Amino acid sequence: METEVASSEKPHLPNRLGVKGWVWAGRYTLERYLYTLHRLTGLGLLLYVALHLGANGFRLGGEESWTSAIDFLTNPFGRVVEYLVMAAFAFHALNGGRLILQHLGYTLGKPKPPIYPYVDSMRRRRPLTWVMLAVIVALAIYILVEFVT
Amino acid sequence: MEAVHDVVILGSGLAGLRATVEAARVSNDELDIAIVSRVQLMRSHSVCAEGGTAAVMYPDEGDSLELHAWDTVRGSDFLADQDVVSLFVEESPKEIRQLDHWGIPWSRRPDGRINQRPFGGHSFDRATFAEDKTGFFEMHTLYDRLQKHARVTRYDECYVTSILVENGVFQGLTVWDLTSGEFFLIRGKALVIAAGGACRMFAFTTYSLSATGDGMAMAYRAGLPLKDMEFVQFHPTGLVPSGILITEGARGEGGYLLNNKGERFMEKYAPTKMETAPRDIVSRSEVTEILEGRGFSRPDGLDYVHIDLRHLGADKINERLPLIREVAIKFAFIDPIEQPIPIRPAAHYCMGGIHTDIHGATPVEGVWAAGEVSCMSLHGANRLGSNSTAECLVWGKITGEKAARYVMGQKSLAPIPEQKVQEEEKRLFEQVGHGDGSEDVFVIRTELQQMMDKNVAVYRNGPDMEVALDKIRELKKRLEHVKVVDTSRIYNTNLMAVLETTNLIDLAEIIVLGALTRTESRGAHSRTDFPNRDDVNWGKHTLAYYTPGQEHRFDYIPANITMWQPVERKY
Amino acid sequence: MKETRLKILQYITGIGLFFFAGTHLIVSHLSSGEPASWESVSDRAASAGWLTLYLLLLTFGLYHGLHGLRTIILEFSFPNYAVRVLDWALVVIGIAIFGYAAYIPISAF
Amino acid sequence: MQELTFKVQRYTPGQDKEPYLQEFTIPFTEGMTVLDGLIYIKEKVDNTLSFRSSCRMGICGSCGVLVNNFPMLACHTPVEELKTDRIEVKSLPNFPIIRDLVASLDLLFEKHKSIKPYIISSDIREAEEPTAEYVQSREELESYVQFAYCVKCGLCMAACPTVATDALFLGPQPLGQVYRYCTDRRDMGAKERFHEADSPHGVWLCHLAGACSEACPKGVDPALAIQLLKRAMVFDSMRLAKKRQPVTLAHLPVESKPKIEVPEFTVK
Ligand SMILES: Cc1cc2nc3c(=O)[nH]c(=O)nc-3n(C[C@H](O)[C@H](O)[C@H](O)COP(=O)(O)OP(=O)(O)OC[C@H]3O[C@@H](n4cnc5c(N)ncnc54)[C@H](O)[C@@H]3O)c2cc1C
Ligand code: HEM
Ligand code: SF4
Ligand code: F3S
Ligand code: FES
Repeated sequence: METEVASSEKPHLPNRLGVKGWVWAGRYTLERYLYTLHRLTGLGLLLYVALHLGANGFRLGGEESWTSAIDFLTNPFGRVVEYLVMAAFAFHALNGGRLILQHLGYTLGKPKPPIYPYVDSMRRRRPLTWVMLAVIVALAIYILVEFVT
Repeated sequence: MEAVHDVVILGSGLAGLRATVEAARVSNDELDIAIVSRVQLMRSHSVCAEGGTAAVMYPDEGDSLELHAWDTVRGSDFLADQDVVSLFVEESPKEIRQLDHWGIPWSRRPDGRINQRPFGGHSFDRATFAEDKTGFFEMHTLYDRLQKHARVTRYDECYVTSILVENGVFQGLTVWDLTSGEFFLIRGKALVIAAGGACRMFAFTTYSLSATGDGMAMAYRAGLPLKDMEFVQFHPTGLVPSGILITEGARGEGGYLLNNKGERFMEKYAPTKMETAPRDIVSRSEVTEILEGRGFSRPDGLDYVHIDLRHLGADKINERLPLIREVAIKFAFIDPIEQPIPIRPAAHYCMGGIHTDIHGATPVEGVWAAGEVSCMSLHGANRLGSNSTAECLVWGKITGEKAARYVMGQKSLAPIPEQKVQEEEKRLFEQVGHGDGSEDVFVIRTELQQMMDKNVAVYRNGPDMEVALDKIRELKKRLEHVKVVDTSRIYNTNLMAVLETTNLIDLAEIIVLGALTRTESRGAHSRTDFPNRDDVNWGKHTLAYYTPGQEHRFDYIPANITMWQPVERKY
Repeated sequence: MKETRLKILQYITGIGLFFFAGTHLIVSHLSSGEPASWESVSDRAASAGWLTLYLLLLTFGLYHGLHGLRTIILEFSFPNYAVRVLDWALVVIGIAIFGYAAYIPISAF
Repeated sequence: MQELTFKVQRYTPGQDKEPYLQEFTIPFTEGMTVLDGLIYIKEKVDNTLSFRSSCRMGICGSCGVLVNNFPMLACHTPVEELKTDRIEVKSLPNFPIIRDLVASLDLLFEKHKSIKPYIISSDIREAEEPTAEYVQSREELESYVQFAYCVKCGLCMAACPTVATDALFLGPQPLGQVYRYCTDRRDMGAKERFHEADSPHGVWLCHLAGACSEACPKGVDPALAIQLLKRAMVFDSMRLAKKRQPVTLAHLPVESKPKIEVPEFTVK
């Protein structure tokens, strides 16, 4: 009787959080939720790109078909979608920049023997992350203003 | 159901893990090895060891094997078997280097070599340490290393309920798998018992909740004699009120013990060694201070003195004693950088254990014992701090190797003890598992612990221990009428508490009987009615034998004196 | 180390997109005038510079987006044999979209 | 605070279909931890409650549970720290429930094993029959010791959103240990472990949610270890990694100090 085998045989109740865990899992601070947002914006952008490329097909139909398709952009719903894409892009791009840096271990600091109360690298760098978020929000507002005027 | 293996290791503390690794190593992974533990392997009590592991690493800087041996023998109050001590001091440096090569983060000196710190009773700074989590790092280094060996089957969270022996030959273990609820037999050709100590029979103790002396009690019932059980070490610095250990390293690094007048009272008791005197002496000094009114009192009776680390400074505390700081903040809301820590003596170590020869072999063929559960006897009447983890490593290795070589000598399996297994299963789940008893196991256990704290503590005397004996026998009777409310077989910690308490009560009885008989004071066994050491009558080891249905039988064997004759012990 | 190389490309395309898609978005959604009108679109399509940018944008965007999608799909405990199927499927989808999407500006060039 | 309300997850296989919460009201005593509360319930109120514990000092890693929706060591959490008298205790998410608060961590242990968490040495003879200790500078020690603090409690695995969906993802603890061993100069097994970490369910499924480090009770900071591992792997795959010098053995000093005196043997 080996535990490796036994573990899968034992009738234990699975308790995996599943996708629910991306949305809400407990009292976590910033990064766990940025993760979700990055994912949402990434998928959103991908969806948009797909639609966008599809819409580009109207160009093959000549000027008229293109112009009628592009009219969509001027109606309010189209404007909102366009704005969301811009904002999502601003977030995904800047946060993506942070992720690239941090995934490669930059800006996180060096490992060092922990001293109680423990502060992990993410928490130590959180001020920077907040600054990044502030820039994103500023950008989003700027784009909004541009859009409205 | 039954499982068959070549070598079975009972316990996954330092000794058990070291034995498993060694058995796998010397057999080139050819033997089928099982390691059984009542907790997940790496959770064993050994992770709590904090301060260090003794070894002579710097013979060119003043230390020597003879000096380590002398310190150990003197620390043991001349009860240690000196041939055992010799073997020990020779082997322990090898273990330090071995762990170094297996990846342990030993703390280092500026020149990159292994650092050592002063420890109580040692005449040289020879406690090798990894911050103040020595046992933790040792355990995880060994556990990690164990992952290399493919033919080791692990039985995590399998509670062993009995060791089966027939006609002086090992047959197997009966095991209750807590996570699946199954009860089964593990057969094997050889067994290494490394099941740890038993101080959970005390209320104020540094022990893990899972260290309940099962190994000793089961071995005893299987017919293995227990040696020197009356010697129980009290550690001078148990954190009030939880009993969590403040490592001896705290004193080794220069911490002061202070009474309520702010005096370093060790001046009076051990003027040369001060705070780094052996544990039995420091513990007695603290109790004397408290009894004479120079302690701090608490409403719950856990009167205490202080250990003061403030003068060490924040940097040294954070570097050398980070766990102590964390523990003090978490469990006493005290930051040792700013305040002294309240401490008092706490039950900490069993010098006694399963009687073995110098190589850990028990009187039963195919059975070895190593670690705290065993008694070869290295520590005599009082163990020096940091000698125990070293002992676990040294004899873990020796017994693992011996057991493996024994099996490789073409041993066959003992026949299946069908009937014994059935009887044991019945004892567990039928007799104990009824819900209509009148007694509550948790009440019984608490009464036992409180009584032991009161009557069989740092200072002992005849009348108190007579009371203790009566109480133990009363509790033993009451335990027969215990009720187990929990009916599930899976993770039934209610039933487990009954089994543990049965073991603790049996051992408590042996301790008290041994202590009552030993009419002298030696090392940790300190009787106010017999305050002096008596080498003529008592320079010998106590052996207790199980005699089913009757009183325990006691016998004595002389201590093995090969180097130094007993002299007066002064620090 | 396959996965590592794929991820390095994810980073590189991410950085590339930062500039290409950034330019594209600013030019076609934020700049004054009528960036999306038939004339502007045709004008840009006629310039070799813009065309290169579009093709790069398309390549990078497709790799980045589809690799990102792959990461997410993998997380649903995709067993190893299925990963290969997934990979090929994504490659085929990617090439198909690329062919279709690249044809539009090239045809107008 | 006078009284505490504990809501504890109960589940006994064979008896219950679903886990449910049971409420207990118990007296508060100063300095008590969540584990103390559970022990009180077990011993005084309901003997059938099951949970794990051993060291009760935050070092063995047994007692990981979900306290008020955050993974914690029960013994390492004084009730005062929670700043509320309503305490909800559940078993760790992402691990199968064995009973009540006891979760099966087998999967974690298996994954940990799969990354070869031991020193892989180039000089096998020396590794198995040491002649002297290896020299290790302070910087070398500090480069990995933080990650060696791991008690294998699994809290990080309960916190990680990728573990929440992907049963095959190696997860923060094993990945952190990959880095712990690779960065130790005594070890020469980086390539082998990189290979393990490079799988489709390896290191690149970590998206830096950081929850692992947030939950880790021992300051291990697995998120940092994983990102440093990613860097090492990226450099390695682009052949930018610096070649590492093998460790050296300590040499005995030339000078020696006089021995401390030992009493003469009195037995011959
Ligand atoms: C707080 C503390 C600090 C210490 N610090 C130091 C120090 O700094 N230096 C030093 O040298 N010594 C120290 N010691 C002493 C030393 O740690 C112990 O003596 C040593 O760890 C014992 O190890 P072991 O392997 O014998 O047993 P343990 O580590 O206690 O392991 C016992 C094993 O047996 C298993 N087991 C027990 N019963 C059963 C059963 N019925 N069924 C199945 N399995 C079972 C357990 O699960 C466990 O795996 C300290 C002790 C304490 C309490
Ligand atoms: C502007 C520049 C961009 C940068 C710097 C960037 C950066 C990144 C990075 C670093 C990741 C990896 C995240 C991780 O593994 O944790 C990522 C993921 C992703 N990106 Fe981008 N990206 C950019 C633009 C885009 C665009 C335009 C799209 C749409 C096509 C997109 C779609 C995705 C998707 C779907 C993911 C996967 C998300 C996930 O795994 O959770 N990104 N991006
Ligand atoms: S990294 Fe931290 S949280 Fe994860 S298992 Fe190790 S100690 Fe526990
Ligand atoms: S929470 Fe998970 S996603 Fe990465 S940083 Fe930690 S492993
Ligand atoms: S009981 Fe050991 S960590 Fe909590």
